Amino acid sequence: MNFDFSDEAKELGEQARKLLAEKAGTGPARKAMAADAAAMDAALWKEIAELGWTAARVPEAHGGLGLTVEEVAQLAEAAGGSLAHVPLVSTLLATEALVLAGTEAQQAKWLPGIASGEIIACVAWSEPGAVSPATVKTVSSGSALTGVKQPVADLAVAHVAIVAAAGADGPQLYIVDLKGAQTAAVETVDLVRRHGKLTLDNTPAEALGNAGDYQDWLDRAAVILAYEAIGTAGAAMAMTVDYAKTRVAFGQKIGRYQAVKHKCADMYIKLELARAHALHGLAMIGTNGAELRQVAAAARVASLDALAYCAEENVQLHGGIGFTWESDCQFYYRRNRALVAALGPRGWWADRLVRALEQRNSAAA
Amino acid sequence: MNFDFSDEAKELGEQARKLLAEKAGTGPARKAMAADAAAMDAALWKEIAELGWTAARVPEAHGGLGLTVEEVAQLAEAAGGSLAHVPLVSTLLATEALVLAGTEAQQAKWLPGIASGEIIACVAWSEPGAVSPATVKTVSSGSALTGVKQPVADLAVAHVAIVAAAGADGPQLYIVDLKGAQTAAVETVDLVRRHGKLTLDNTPAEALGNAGDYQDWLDRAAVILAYEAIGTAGAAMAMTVDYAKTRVAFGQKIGRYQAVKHKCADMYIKLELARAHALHGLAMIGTNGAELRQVAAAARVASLDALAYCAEENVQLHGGIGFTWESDCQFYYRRNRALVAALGPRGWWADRLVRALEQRNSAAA
Amino acid sequence: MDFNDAPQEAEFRAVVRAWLNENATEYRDPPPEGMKLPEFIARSKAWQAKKHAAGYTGITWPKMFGGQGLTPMHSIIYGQEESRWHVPQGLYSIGLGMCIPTVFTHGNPEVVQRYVPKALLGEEVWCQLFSEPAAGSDLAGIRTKAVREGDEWVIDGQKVWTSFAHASDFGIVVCRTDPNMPKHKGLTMFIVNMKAPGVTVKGIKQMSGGSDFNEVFFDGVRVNDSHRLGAVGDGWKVALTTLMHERLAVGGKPRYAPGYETLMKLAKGVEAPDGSPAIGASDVRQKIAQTYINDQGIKLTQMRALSALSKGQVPGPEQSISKVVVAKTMQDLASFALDLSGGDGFVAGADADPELAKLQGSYIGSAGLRIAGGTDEILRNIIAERVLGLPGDMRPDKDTPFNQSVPA
Amino acid sequence: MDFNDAPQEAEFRAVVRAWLNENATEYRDPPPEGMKLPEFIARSKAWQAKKHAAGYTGITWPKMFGGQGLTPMHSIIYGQEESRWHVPQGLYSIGLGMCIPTVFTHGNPEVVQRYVPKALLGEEVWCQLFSEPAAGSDLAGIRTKAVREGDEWVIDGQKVWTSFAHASDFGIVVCRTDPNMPKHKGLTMFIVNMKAPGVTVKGIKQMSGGSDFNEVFFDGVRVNDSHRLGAVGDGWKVALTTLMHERLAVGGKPRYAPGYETLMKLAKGVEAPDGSPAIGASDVRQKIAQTYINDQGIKLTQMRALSALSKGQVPGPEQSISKVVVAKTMQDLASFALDLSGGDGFVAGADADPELAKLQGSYIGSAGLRIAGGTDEILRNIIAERVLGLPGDMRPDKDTPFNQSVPA
Repeated sequence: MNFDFSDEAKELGEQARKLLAEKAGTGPARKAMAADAAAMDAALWKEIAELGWTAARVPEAHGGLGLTVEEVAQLAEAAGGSLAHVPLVSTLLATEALVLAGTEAQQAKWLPGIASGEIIACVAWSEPGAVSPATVKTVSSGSALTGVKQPVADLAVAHVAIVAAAGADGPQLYIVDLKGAQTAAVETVDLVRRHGKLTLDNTPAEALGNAGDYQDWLDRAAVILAYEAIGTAGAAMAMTVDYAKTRVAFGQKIGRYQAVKHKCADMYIKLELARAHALHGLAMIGTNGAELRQVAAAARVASLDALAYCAEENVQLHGGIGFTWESDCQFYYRRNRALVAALGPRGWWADRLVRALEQRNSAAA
Repeated sequence: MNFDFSDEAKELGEQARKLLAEKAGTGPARKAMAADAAAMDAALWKEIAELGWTAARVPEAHGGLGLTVEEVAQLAEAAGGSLAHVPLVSTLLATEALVLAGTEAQQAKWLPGIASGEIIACVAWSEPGAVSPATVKTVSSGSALTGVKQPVADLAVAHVAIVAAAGADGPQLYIVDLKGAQTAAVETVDLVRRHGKLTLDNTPAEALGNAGDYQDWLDRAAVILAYEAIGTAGAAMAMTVDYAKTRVAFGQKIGRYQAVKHKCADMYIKLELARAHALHGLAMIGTNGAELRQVAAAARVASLDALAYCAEENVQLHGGIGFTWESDCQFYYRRNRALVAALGPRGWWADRLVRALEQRNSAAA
Repeated sequence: MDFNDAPQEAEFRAVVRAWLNENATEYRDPPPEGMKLPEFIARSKAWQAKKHAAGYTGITWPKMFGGQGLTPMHSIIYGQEESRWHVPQGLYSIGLGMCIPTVFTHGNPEVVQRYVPKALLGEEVWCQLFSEPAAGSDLAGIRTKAVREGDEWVIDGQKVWTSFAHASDFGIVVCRTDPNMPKHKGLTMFIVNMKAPGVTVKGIKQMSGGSDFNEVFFDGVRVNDSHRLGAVGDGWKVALTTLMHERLAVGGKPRYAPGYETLMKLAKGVEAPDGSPAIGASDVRQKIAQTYINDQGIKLTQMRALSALSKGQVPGPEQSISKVVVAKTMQDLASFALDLSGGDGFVAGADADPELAKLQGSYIGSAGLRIAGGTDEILRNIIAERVLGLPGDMRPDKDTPFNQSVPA
Repeated sequence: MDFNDAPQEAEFRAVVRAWLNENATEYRDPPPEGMKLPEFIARSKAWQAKKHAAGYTGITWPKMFGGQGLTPMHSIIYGQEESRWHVPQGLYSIGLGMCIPTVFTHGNPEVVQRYVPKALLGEEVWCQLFSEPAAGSDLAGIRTKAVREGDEWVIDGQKVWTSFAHASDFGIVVCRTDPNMPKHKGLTMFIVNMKAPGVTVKGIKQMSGGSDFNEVFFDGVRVNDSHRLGAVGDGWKVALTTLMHERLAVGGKPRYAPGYETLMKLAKGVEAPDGSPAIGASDVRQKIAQTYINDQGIKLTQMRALSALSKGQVPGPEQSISKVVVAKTMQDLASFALDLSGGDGFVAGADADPELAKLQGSYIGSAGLRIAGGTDEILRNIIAERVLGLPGDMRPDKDTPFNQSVPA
């Protein structure tokens, strides 16, 4: 039995956590929160690209390292834990779509630039009025799209967007070159990560795979984003635990009180459940396992549950100080909402999980 | 503002709690649990009847005291708290149906006997395959019913059953004289209160009101049963609190630990929410308030939540001893399931609550 | 059983209503957004003076302190009627609700004479200076010290979470006057002039972006011993009487916070996973029901308390559940509703749907509400200990001299 | 990443499987219901002897104690394969899993020689006598005393929650030998003959109606000092090594407990409030999803631990979450499913639908599972303290002589 990350993936994760502990974290996040701050930390992005993180998942034929989704997961977790102000997860999600469904020509066009860090990519499935990735009102004329995509993470710094729009067999993905595209910033609850609005008005676009590929990409995106959420939730838990070990009330460290202690234990429990399903997701992606649909949904739901709980109770267990602007609690509390919005809510994914179980049952019958 | 029980109702409740603390409680419940025990405590029933509890709600014209539903609620709570092995709540529920919807002749036929305690009544809405009071497969030929009713509380000792069956405009109530009826005992999770199966095979029956009356009776039954559940939940909470004040672990009373203390607080919170809605239900019944539908459903849901939580955590906070046969915890744990079954589950009632809110909204629009 | 006023209550309500109809007309509409503090203070003072002239201030206070000597029910009825108007609110609630009752209970006659009438009239604004960075839930952990010098006390230290400190003329402050005593025993309460040299007020920005509280720094601030409230070393007891008033004040759902109706409305316009309107989805319906049960249950619980007051009885302990239920229900509802709205629930500010923006405010605000005026954890302790009679947590520092206490 | 055996694991599995195919044929079907204890013991002894002869007992034990000297992975693989058959299980799990390792770790050579081989062969059955009525979660609160008389110790007191006490030949028992020492320091561990004069075993009937545990009374029971395990006063340390083995054993969902599949099946046959099949109702679907996430999450977490074992590493702390998740998930699922079934979920015994009867058993059994082997509360303490490094609860009696301890 070998249900664990490869040593290579662990090593890359170690490297990523180390660098981001130094160059990212809540201090830089606070600077990024300023209204006039840049939409990304360009120096950090350069360093990341030089270290080959954006190249990790790109096939060697296209200038990448040809690594597995395990490395991607390690990077996403490190990014989530450090709140790094770079479009890393967006680019990894887009890369996954290109690797999964791109034609040779599409891969050749975009992946080398992504690998080198010169091309930043984002994903744009969300639309006003859409509550889940199942709802897509943007239409395609074959070679152009019309519709509005919002909120799109990292749109302001991206060169290319992977866009969900209606296709012949249901929603599917398209590639949109953002050169000259009509974009605008949108305010969100997360004051650190920048989001935008992409207005498509007969904008040239190329189909990326088919409707089935979109569904498969959603599974992979759910697993990668589960790792980002696990990273963020883990950081919120660590912040709580640190505080509970030092803050004193009524003559003892608050970590001695069971109300505090058991909430910390519940954070850990939720995180470990999320880790179990997310790792299962990686195993299924790695082996093209038939259970990926249900496993990815479980990872998504469990990671959102862990993040919401850790983010909310982190504020709570800090007491008054945790509710101040100066406290770092708000970063996790706000990012929680960003990661819900990043791929649609708990309820939709829980339903998708049950649909997958039903399909497996009826296939078995 | 006078949102409280009348002094008269409180006085009757006081009397009831006092008598039942002496004559009922977990000791007699344990005796009643024996397979060969009687299906009710006949001596206690006689005393109850003599004290006029069964007459409370019966109009004076029919030999009763003509009291309000507030007195009924006080009696139901006392019965629930003491686990009294008598068909009191069943009879009160049936009485409410007769008072609400009975013709003068029907009332004259049944209520005097109920008031004197000579006639025991039960209610039979539940059927195999029915999950809520909305589902009724028993059919009516006008003057006779055919179908199976199960589980029916106190059927073995009852003389008359108020039965739900299909009517012209949907399910409605009927009166079935149980003399010669085909009944059998059924085992249930609750080992104290006896339940039965009533097989109706073209059995003579008289319509009791119409389909609207059935719905109105459900509201009233929900409020009365909310009080029974509040009584039972309150007894479970009291048992937990008592234990937490005396049991010692790791050198201190377990009630000092926040894990224990906060569960007790949550029991109290859930109970007070249930009390608030149940009292609101009484106010609406008393004033024929239009909001009764939503209020009764809220009382039902809140009281079931309180009971489940108190019953389950009572076992939990007792630790190993709480899981033994000798412990009294099991009475509340098992009765919890009986009171869910008594009028259909939480989910159905929560839905009914929202339907009532929607109807109010659309009426207001 | 009914929700109606008793006859004498109805009469009082009618009088109040008539007076408000006559005198509150300028407060028919909400005030313009973004009002500056000086204007808010000016409006508050004007309204307080008007109320005072008509006899609607200090409704429950003894007449000898300028009050009306009426019952809590009268005060509540006045408040209910006033809340139908957009009169300025908040500036005096802590001063008149908590500080001044402490002053007239524990102050000497000169001090009462000097401060109470002007406070009641609204001429002087008061704040309460209890919490400190290391003394939040554990209020007796106060470190701000007051050292006696002749007839005066010299105060040094820092307070925090002080509402309206920047608008206040005076405050009541608890200080440690004897660090050799156990923590609850070496405290003393004083009246302090907020404009005195050495007092510095600094706003605290909250996670929500708002700034409802302040830090207050004391640097050699001098207070005459005549401004002491209660005996030296009795500060904890005095503070408890002040806090009793707070517990009553902190309670129900904030007036404009989204409730079950918000979710009902929202769920008609968004899709469930199967594409149908979410209002038909049973998980949404269960959430609506639970929110109704919690919020409405608290309202009804408060009515139970009012009914007791109305009968001249002391309300039961049931209202102690209010805040712990309301705050978490707000957070859960907001989280659920924002989830349900997908990306639209995340888009904020000028780009947001106003209903969703309110829910975002509620999601963030509820995190603060779960803490302010007693955390969920402290409130559960209070319910378990005061209502159910369970024993208190272990308090290893209870009997140790404050300056020798080493945290466990 | 995969769930496959490493090559040497696959090889061992193949050998085991072949041996079982050859030797376990009579255990192809479940045993007849209501088997009596003597028959269960006879069947258990026969199977243990067969295993022993084939070298499948004491798989991880050192060879010098009759074990096979293999890895935990070998033991787990054997267990996985054996669990595909209905061989008798349980009689030796505490004896060989917990008692005998304590005996060979702490016993003198004669004692090891006398007891270990017969236990391994299955000829003698062992039980563990730790818990007492006043020492459950707080195991060091033991009151059963052992007083030295020459070469012997005389034991008086009561133990509780002892599995298979009625079937056991010997037990290991922790006794208080010095009440003047603080609670953890005055304890000593002994081997006791369960057939000795003065030992009385009494079954405990559970809420479920079953009787899996016993009370054991000691009335002047004599034990030779040679049967002491570890030094006098070291009983707590010795017990901790025994309990380490328990933590590993208590974990996953009971083999036949209902899970998310049960709810999926059930929900197809019952109605949602709108009359459609409940499987389409989103609250039901959310519950299915949550149950899948919890139960499957624990299985996967255990696989993470197995993977570490398979690589010869020490598993991480993550498996400590197992029981607390599994037991509450069982209770919640059973409660939800029984609710969903209306009156049918309440009808029991011969009148019940078999699936619903199983859910009823699960509803009741889960209440016990949330307690046995560490309550939810104790397990959360363990996770917070041992995994996250939070400080322990206040322990006022930790350093007090046991006989002078007054509960706070």
